[in-house]
Amino acid sequence: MLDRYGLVGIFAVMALIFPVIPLLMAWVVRPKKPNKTKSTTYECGLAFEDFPEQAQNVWVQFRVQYYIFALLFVVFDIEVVFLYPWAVAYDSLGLFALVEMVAFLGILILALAYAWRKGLLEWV
Amino acid sequence: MDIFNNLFPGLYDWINALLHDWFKGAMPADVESVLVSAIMALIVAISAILFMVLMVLIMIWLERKNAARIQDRVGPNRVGPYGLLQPIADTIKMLIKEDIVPTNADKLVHLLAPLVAMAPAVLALAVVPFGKGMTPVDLNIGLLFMIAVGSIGVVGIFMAGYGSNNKYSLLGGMRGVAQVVSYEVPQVLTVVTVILLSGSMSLVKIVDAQGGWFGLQWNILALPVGLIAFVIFYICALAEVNRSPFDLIEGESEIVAGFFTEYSGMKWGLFYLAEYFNFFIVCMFGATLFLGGWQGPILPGWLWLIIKTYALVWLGMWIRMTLPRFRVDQLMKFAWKVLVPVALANLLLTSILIGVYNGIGF
Amino acid sequence: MIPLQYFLLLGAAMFCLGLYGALARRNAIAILIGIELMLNAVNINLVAFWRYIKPANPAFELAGQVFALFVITLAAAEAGIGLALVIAIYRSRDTVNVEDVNLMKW
Amino acid sequence: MTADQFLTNVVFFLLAAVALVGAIFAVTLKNLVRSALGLILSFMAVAGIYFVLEAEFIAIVQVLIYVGAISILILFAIMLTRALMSGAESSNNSQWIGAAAIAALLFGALGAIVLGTNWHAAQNALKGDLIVKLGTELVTTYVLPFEAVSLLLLAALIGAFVIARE
Repeated sequence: MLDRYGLVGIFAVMALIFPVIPLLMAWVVRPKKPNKTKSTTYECGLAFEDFPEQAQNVWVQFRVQYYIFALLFVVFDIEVVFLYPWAVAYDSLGLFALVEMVAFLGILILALAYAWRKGLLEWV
Repeated sequence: MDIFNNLFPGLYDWINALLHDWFKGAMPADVESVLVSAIMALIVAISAILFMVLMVLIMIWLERKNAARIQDRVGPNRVGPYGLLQPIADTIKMLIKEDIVPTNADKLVHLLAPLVAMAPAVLALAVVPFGKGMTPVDLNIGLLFMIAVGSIGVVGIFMAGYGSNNKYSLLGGMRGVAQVVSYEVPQVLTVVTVILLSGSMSLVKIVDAQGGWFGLQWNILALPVGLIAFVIFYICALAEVNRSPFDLIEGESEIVAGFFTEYSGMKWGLFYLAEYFNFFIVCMFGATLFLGGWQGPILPGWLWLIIKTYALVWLGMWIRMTLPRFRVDQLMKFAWKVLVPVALANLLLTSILIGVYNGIGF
Repeated sequence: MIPLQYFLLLGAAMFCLGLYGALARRNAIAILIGIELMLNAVNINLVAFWRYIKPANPAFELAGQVFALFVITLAAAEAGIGLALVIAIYRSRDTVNVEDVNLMKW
Repeated sequence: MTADQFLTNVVFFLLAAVALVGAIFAVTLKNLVRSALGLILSFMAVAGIYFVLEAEFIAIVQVLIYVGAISILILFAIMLTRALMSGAESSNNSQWIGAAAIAALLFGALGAIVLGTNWHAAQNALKGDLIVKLGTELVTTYVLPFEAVSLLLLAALIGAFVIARE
């Protein structure tokens, strides 16, 4: 196992360590003089506490469009996962592989067409 | 030229032999071989990262100089000759800036977000074929590894947006995630074209397959499908790393600075570094997949890869300086109504053309 | 070589954690998170069996991996529909607490 | 045990620990975004476990689909429902003690079965290009489930659209 993936593991460890180094360096040399105004949430230069109660809640109500695009993305991502091994093996397969993949893709293109027709691809 | 081509693999073999000599007899044979390969892996990883840091510093300088040239200015010219040391001065400035964390932020998530944004950029380096015999790990599925690792980055964007507990950050973060995932779809679809052309997912084999015609048999030249695939890939690459004209998640005139708003000092610096790392890496993958990677006449392979990557980087800078920012609805429409259908059609065309070419059952 | 039992124990532990999450949580999304964990645990077992146990029929050599792929697909479809339901419920009843959603309860 | 095997064991235990800790975060934390981030941590560690099992394709698919896609879906759903601002009330329902007991019992039973069975297990030798084999089998042996997946995704997508639309 290690002879094949050991290096990936080392890269993964380095990927975790590398960004910590500049943060530690900065932690050593930077000044630290917090005050109340400085550490308020940024609100275009206005004092956050003066806001009415409702405006202080940063929780914005997001529209369902976000979810719909994420869903489309998930479905296409999965489709691609099946496409990849097929594409690698394509050279050694026959016409049937092409037909099967066209059927597979065709069904998903239907989904895209449905979303298009229903206006779900519009970001308004 | 063989000397330059084999410079780094030769160095690797030399250090490897040196370490083996060093540890021989001091410990059991199996411990020794594991220890030596671990040290070698560490050396490879660290040198890859240092290489990237150097490239990114040069890239930042280049970007500022380029922007200045296009906008008829001089650009940085005070620190060092031609302002060459400007990125270093920037780094020092970032190091000594105070780190401000808003009181009602989710502090842990706020701290971890830049790390999550940065880590995939380093991890992706593991599969890049830097030159002949210079691939850290030749995974069977290197291409898929690169795409999968790239998709972790969106979690970092989301964490930054959520962790700051600020309207602008949250809005920028959510928009950013929606944008990145939307552009990932045409990108992964168009990459299938490359797999079909090369018949493999190993990046090493993909580069080897582009070695004909004195190293000029690039996938982009497999007309017309290669060129279409490259254009889609490049547009998506720009959108994936949030470069202009797709930088509306940090559109300072609309949502202050998006998920960056509450970041300062080195945490902000890490986001900035991650953005440049990702841009360079995605250009490197573009060069590997479409422009023949390290293949090329006369010059050593690793130099070819650097030259090709910088060509793509420079193209990105030019686009950034020329085009205005997209609107968010145009952005999503463009991804789903133009790029995805074109990528799908291109994929079908490629598989039919290859079928005809190979004469499989037709 | 790591014994097969280790992987199966890991899968079992993860499945039970997911089960606890699915049964004990009040929030509908948290329940879905528990279910995702359970499906993930199943996948660990499938891949471990693929690696350690040889099927009698060599044609099904890759069955473990293929089924893991199908389970992942299923998990995605389940999450997509489930979360859409949660969003729809939230929109009509303004809550995602499963104890408050008792319209169909007999 | 050789050094290589020892190190492999260490890697396995580390990954398993991270996976379980992430899972515990996911099912116990009150703040739902944090709980989803725990889930992501667990998914990443499981991808590492697949690497230990040398199923690299599944490992990468795990990262691509679970970490990159499903968790984004979950995070978006959390943001869309304001679910995490639940205030002081407990995140568990009234039957949580029973649930914990059932989960513990099930773990005990499963553990006893796993340890009590003679599995006749040995690591299979991996030969040939597994990806090519996988691609071939998907359109030959498993062609029916393969096309069914496509239908399932279509149904899930249209169903979710209809349910979630305003």
